Amino acid sequence: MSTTATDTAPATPAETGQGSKFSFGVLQFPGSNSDQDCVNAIEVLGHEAHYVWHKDDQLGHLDAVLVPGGFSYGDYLRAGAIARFSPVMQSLAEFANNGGWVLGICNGFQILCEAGLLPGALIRNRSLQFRSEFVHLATVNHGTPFTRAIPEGALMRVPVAHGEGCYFADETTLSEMEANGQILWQYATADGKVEDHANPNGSVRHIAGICNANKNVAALMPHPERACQGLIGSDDGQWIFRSLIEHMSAKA
Amino acid sequence: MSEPKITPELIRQHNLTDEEYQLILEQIGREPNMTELGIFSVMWSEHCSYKNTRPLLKGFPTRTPKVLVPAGEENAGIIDIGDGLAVAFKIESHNHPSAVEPFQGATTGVGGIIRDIFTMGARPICAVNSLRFGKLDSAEVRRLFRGVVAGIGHYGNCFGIPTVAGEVYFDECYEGNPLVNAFCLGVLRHEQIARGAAKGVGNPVFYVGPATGRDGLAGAAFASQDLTEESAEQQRGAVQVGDPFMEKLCMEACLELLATGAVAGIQDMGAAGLTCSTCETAARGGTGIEIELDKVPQRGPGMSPYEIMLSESQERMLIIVHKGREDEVKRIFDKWDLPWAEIGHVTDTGQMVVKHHGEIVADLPAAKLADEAPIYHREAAEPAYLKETRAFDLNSIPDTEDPVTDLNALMAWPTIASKNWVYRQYDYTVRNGTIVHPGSDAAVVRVKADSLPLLPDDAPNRNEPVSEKYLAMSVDGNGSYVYLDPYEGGKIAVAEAARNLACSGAVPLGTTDNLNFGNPHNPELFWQLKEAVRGLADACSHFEAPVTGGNVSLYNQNPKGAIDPTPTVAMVGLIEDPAHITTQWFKNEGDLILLLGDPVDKGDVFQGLGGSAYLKVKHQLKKGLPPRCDLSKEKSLHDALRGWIAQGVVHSAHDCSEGGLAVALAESCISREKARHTSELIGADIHLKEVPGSRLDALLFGEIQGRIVISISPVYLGKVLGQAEILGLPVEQIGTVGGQRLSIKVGERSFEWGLESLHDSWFNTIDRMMQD
Amino acid sequence: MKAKIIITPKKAVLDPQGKAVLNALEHMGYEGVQDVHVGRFLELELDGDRAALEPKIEEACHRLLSNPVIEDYRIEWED
Amino acid sequence: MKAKIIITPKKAVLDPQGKAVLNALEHMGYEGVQDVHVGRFLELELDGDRAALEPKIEEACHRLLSNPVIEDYRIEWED
Ligand SMILES: Nc1ncnc2c1ncn2[C@@H]1O[C@H](COP(=O)(O)OP(=O)(O)O)[C@@H](O)[C@H]1O
Ligand SMILES: [Mg+2]
Repeated sequence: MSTTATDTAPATPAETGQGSKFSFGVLQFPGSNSDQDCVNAIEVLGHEAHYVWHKDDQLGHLDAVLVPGGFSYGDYLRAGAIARFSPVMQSLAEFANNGGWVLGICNGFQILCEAGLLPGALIRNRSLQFRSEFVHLATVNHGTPFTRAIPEGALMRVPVAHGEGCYFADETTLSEMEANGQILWQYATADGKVEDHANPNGSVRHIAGICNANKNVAALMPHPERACQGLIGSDDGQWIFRSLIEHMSAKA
Repeated sequence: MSEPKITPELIRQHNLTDEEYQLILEQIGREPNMTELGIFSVMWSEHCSYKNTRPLLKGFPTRTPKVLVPAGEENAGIIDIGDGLAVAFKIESHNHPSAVEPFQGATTGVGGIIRDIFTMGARPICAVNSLRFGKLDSAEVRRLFRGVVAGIGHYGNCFGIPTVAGEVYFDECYEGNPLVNAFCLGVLRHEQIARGAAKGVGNPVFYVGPATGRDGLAGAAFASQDLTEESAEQQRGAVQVGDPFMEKLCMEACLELLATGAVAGIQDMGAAGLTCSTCETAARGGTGIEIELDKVPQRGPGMSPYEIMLSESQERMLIIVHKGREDEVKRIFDKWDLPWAEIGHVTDTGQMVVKHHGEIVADLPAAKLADEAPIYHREAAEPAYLKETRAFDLNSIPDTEDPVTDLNALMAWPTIASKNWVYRQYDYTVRNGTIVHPGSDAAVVRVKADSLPLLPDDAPNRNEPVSEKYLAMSVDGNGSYVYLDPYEGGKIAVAEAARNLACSGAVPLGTTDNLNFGNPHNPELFWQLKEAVRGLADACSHFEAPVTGGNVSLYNQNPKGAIDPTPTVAMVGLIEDPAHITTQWFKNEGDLILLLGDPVDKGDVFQGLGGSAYLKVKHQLKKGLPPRCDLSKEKSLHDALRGWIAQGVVHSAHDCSEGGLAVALAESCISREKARHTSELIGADIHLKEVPGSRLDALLFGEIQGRIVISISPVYLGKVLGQAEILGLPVEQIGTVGGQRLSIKVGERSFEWGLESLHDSWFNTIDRMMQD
Repeated sequence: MKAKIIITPKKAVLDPQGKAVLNALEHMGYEGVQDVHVGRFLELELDGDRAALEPKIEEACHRLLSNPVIEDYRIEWED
Repeated sequence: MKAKIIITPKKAVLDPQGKAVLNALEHMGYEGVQDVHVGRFLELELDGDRAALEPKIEEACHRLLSNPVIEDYRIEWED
């Protein structure tokens, strides 16, 4: 029962006839720290990125929104727990419900789960330590706006940097997600095997990233935005942003 | 709430001598009250006044045309990196707090040094750390190690600064007294340099950041009974807890405020918090300052003036604002939801005046407090132990019979083993600037437009493109060498840092150092300090790497005695062209391996074994003469290497340090980490000539200085050897890259190591030891 | 008045901290410990009418203080 | 038998977590909350003689489970 995102995804502002340069919003919470990296990545790809302050509530003019990594509100209580109540998150829920494209990265993933825009939750790494290292990502479903440009079978080498990246959802939810093609990326070894050894945090089913049932909201723990230039170690992360741009162009 | 009477006992508890107390009486012409005594005691502590080390530090080279702000003038020195850009960097210790509470001690150490950097108006872009612990087989040492690393990680990760390099040594001399030195580097435009001076009489003084609590009061070693009614525990003060989230906001707000031009002066509240920041800014501004403590945000009720003035609560800043522009402070700090308070103003009296409940509780001459602390020329005497360690005869130990086992043991020795257990807990990719990650000789980061602090909205250069810059950094300091020969050891610490930079392709810009030593009242320990500083100074001059600042941490001892004298040296260098960035691992099958520098010292074939890792691991000895350091040879070696790198010849460069040539070769084969559990291993076939009179252990594991292993494409061999001959540099082809083994032939003898097992013992030893 | 809130991981959720503490205790020779669960403890100092506060604090627990996907909570009141 | 251990930051020690939760509750419009302290909760499932276990668990709290430099703990027993 797999449908491609292009069939199901509702209209976005990009459809209303903007040029081919897309405008990305990058949310800024107190404690966000990969916000600059997101802007940097989008600019490397030749598109526009704008910061959106957590007290703002205007997102309508944007083509897509990135929820960046960091430690919003110090990650006190639970990662992402406090950020989800900021004004911009109310608007983001609306934006997403209207079919806007949203990509959460690291802390952004945690926030989107806390906000209920994505299923499941992220808990402490099983090592109980922060993990900073490059990992390989295998793409599970190539048929979404976030994965369509990723070459079939290609592994992406991208860094992780998190202390609470262990994805959890109950079995029922997981089966549903699997059936819907909502599991987008899994941790893999250098030769593409999805197995425990490759998993930096203990996530169930080695999940690194997922999307919602509508396939317009996705998130992952690794940092594709920190892997968009060979000079800093890898440009594999570009594939995710390219997917979205390609998808938005096709819709435009 | 009456203040206690000043008694000799109280004076002693404040670590002030009778002479110092007399000097206080002379300076202020009356008896100080309790608060004033506290203020003097912290301002005249070694930490703030450098009273024991100032005369020594004068020997450091501090100026070159590139130095924009020299050492000692502000919170950190600043160096020009061209195109209107500059870097601010500094190292600082948090040894004692980390011994008490490793996690919080380390976090607050990182927080403190980051504040020093953004106080200069710079945006911090990376952090580095230098750590020393006792031996890892002790559970207590593991607890400290685990806590410190987690703390450094926590602060940097949350703040959002990549921790890109560092070093860790384990030696029993650090048992009970770990060293935690944290370094931070920031970047800014020349016109963005901020000053910590209270300028402009009448200008308001703001306090920004979280409320003041009784944090860190224990440092003042004070226990008076009737100061407050609180519990004894609270009087002693609480361990400082770092809040990286708060500091991140504080930095963003400060940089935003600095961009408005409303700031006349800015100073962080570090050691001795409000005391130090008020009197230092007044002293620098040639002004006075008056503050009202009732306006200072306080975490609990009933804090005394003494406590408020001496609190070391973290993440607080003092900002002097041009009169009439107060609203900008309020607007920006409200935007970031940060507490602020206007607590006083700049005066023309030269006095630091502190009021509480309408009464003056301190009225002291600011400049005298800040700049006229007593200076001591301590007595120095060559330590007696040196006679014995120097007399050690290497002939008394047999040569190695089993280099295969010995190299395995060295690779698995925690000081040499990979520190991935450490840096995998540090976010080193945030800010999209890290080009060479931890794991090579030096880290390399780039400076790009978003590395810089904000510009004012109307700045003419606001939309000008920024040309990317590449900075390399390394921190080094082998305490055993310094213990065995403080002067040579000091030189080597600097030479090794410079060599690591050269291996990455960088030219040194400047140095910052942390002097971790024992009690300066002990003439032998002071001699160590004096000699080491002389060595550091000579070497820094030689490499044209001026000292831009640093930190002194004395009284590092455990019940068994002082730590090995440990200056840690962090050096920063510049790489002009990203194509020149070089890493330490072998890359291509068929590349030739060259050794730059002599395999052994022909004059003294044992040289390099004294003080070596090999001697410690195999013979449990910390003895002998450590290696000599020939500064001019080193310098020409680095210059030549950079020349070859610039010509595009060099595929890898790795210096020989702990463990000597064999360890350097092994690391070049196995240290390339591609991803989690994915290292790239590549073999090497080495053939070394036997040196007459030399021994195998000296050749393989000796640590003589000035040696670098490089790999090049075969087509360049003639070119390199030819140029080396012209330069008079010893360079030899010693092997080729390739295969799945490391094989070393020495004359007729041949030794082999499988890469998998070499890698396993090097890469996983610390991880395995920490699994408990 | 105080509300003491104890938040624990749901049974089905991995509790690596509990495991780590259990191992450490065993390692250090403490016997008799069968299992360990690690959670969070929050103490709220409150002012006002308890009857009015109770439903609010319940709500806060559900919305903010705990994450129902992975955690259970319980509240103890103290005057 | 269960030992429930509640570990809280010492009074004089900064509790940034508590502050953050307090601010969040205020922002969300929950009134009447004066202060928040955030600590840890441990539940030990035990087997054996309580009198013998008590001093051991006390010791474990001091040595391992809490950090006496910055935290206080208390133990509640349940049969
Ligand atoms: N505490 C640490 N934090 C970050 N990186 C570290 C730490 N300790 C060691 N490293 C990294 O591991 C590598 C090897 O360190 P070291 O053995 O000290 O190198 P060298 O002998 O060349 O100075 C370097 O890249 C260094 O930056
Ligand atoms: Mg090196």
